[in-house]
Amino acid sequence: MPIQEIIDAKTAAGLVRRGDRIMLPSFLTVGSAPNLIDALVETGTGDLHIICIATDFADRGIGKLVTNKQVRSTQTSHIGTNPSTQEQYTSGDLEIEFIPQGTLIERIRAAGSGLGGILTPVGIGTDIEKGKEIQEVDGERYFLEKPIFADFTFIRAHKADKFGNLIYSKTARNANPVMAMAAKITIAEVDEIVEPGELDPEHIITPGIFVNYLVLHKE
Amino acid sequence: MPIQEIIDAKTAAGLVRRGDRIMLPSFLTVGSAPNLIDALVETGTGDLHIICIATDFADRGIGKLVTNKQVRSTQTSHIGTNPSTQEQYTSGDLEIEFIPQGTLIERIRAAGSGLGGILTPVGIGTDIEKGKEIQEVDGERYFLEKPIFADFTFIRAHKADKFGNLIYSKTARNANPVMAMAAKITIAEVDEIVEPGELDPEHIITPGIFVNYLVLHKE
Amino acid sequence: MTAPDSTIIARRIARELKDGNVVNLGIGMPTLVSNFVPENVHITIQAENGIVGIGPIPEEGKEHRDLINAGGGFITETPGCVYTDTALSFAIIRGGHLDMTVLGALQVDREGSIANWIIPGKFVPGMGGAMDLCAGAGKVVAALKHVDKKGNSKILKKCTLPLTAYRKLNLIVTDMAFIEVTDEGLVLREIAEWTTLEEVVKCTEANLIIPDTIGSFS
Amino acid sequence: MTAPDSTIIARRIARELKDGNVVNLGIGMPTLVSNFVPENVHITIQAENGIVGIGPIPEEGKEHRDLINAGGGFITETPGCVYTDTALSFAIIRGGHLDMTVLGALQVDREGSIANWIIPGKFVPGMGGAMDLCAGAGKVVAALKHVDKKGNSKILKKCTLPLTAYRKLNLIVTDMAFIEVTDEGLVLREIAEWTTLEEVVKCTEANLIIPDTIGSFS
Repeated sequence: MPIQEIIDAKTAAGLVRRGDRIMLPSFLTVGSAPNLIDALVETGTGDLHIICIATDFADRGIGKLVTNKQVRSTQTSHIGTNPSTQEQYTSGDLEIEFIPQGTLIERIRAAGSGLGGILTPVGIGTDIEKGKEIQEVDGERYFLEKPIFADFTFIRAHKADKFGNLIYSKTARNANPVMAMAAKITIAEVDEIVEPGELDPEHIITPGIFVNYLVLHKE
Repeated sequence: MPIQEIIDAKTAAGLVRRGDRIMLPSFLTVGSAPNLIDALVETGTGDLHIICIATDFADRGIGKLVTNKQVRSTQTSHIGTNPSTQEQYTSGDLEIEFIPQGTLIERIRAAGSGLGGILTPVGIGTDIEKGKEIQEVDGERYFLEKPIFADFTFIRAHKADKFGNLIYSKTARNANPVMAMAAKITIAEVDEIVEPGELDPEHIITPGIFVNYLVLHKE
Repeated sequence: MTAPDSTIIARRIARELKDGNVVNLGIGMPTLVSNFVPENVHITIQAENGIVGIGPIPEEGKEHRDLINAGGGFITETPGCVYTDTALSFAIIRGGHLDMTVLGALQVDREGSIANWIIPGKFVPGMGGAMDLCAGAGKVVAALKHVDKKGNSKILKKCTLPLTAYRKLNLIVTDMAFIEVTDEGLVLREIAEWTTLEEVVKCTEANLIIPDTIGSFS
Repeated sequence: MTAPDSTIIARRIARELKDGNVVNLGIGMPTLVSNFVPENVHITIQAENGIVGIGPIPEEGKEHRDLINAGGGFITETPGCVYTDTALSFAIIRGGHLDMTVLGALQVDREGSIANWIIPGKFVPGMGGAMDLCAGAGKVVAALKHVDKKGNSKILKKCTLPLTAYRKLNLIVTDMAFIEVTDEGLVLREIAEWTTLEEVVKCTEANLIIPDTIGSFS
């Protein structure tokens, strides 16, 4: 495996272009990459499409990008904790595709795994059927859900080795391992970078082959 | 979590009924559950349907069941190392559905994950198109592949805690974690059973909620 | 008698738990169920953000910034707990590996449908993992007050809010009644001690099937 | 000149590897490619049974029963290697995360199709992971002898055996030629030193596009 380039958060955020699609793993800020998000807020790069479980809080986590009006649209499962997202959605400044959390992660996994889509029963019989492709298999109705790809994923991991192999911390793992697979460029913000071989190969969650850059987290 | 019942291999194999569908994780015997397979050979229970990556060797691993004529049919990706399977297939005594290995594991994962199916591009344009359901999405053709369920999975893990949480050994992990999710009854043959809490929660690969019985491996 | 506090709902639901059950408890009132698990019953609590085996709320000062439940509250590990990523977490949920989920609700109805994710034009939080939980859990339990602040029934003939799940409920537990959802309709199994059959029927918009024997809970 | 041993194929393919590449090497001849990786080029070898970062064959007596490659041969770990389950392994393969795969072949053809999993009525091993590898890898390389034992070309106008993959090949490397598969057809890029253009053309059933400049390899 190649030794990963270690860059700073500012350089990493500078790679993002206006209009890019970014996956931001985070669950109410836990598992989000704070230095990378702050650096992206700093750039002011706008018109972004973000893919996330939830938009966190108005002043913390992913929500900072929303509050800073850098987000044009999002695919997410929850915005209830972020009044900033609610306002922009209500005013029509922010487009939202609401996706059940499990369906969202499977669509991302499909992208990273080379699948053309998945069939899921979640939400059948509800309003989310509107405008959706429905497929009947053996008498049961399913949504045919397509993959979700991104230009970037900002990962938050605990440790990396120099090859970019990653381990996480507790529930900060959440969507990180799956989102790491589905972007053109995956950048991981980590607490510590160790030599290859220092992480037990049985314990590594994300193989470094999914990772493109490492950023060392600063408090 | 409930403390798992620890049973012996003979009792475990005795749960299997004629005609049952059994998932047998194994890659050329690595990651197969030898005590459980031997015990199942001992019972002579026949007319089985087995779901496996490959049928291993005529006298080792999954192949023992084939050689002992207990297998009516199989869904597998490879039989090239087992002349016994080849013979019974040629003579018509054994039905085989050949499935690309990656498609096989995704179909099993779909079963364990509550998905109605997956779309995969693997094998499009080849003879495996025959009789298969093909779905076009955004101009690309995919197989619509349905979930594969089983009555039993025989897991081979390294260690379990008393709740049935499992860790594996090197490439003996292979199909075990996914097959563990897709059977009504999952039985794990393990080298060692430790107290809950002795396995690091960050390192556990298979949560015990997928496991129904533990069997202590004997050399 | 006056209405008890809403822990009556959590207490009654807790009695439905069986030893060994794996459950997911929604945000708010459902979370309280874990406080009333009967003695000798050991359950495993899963949360959709990626843990199987949630322990109690940590002592003050002992919180770990990376250890929360799906409501964002700090939690602790139990011995034998497991961390999972979101994909495995929802494989567990959607794949039928939970024995029970308990969800708060804005409305439920006689068909066993539930609405709890959106009040159009007013509040649009999103469904989070609620649709997945309803689709996959072995037993889906709605936990809610029987009537809203104006005294209107939340147990309707047909939900008026957009659904979270269509015909997925197994049980409806309120501060007034314990109701089973069956193919025939809603069966009133138990009445809270503080109220009466007459009151329950009056406060329920949906038709209730009233069996000969009705239990009580408190 | 007489034909060299088949390591000529592995040697030539190895020169296609770039520093940092992640590759999957099929059973048999393709496995040998790892013996000829150029200096200063570090590659990662993945195997479909669940390892990223395969090391060399272990010394005798140092084999670990649980550590094999997809051909069943004992291998070793490299520092920084990772174990994966089969689902993640094939997510890597099918999801486009491999830079290259090298596969043995019974036949290849001018459309870039490959046949290597079945000889109907004779040998039916099954496709294993070969179809997945062809569908997903960045560069798909067929490694095979140019002609069979009877001298018949294996580089055909159209494969006669059931396909492993339809139009997925990028390169065809034989003991006689290095051929690029393009939308226009098969382009002869290099000829093995021991043979001649005339011989290569004679031994190739498929039409070859012959550019002005052709390299050589040995």
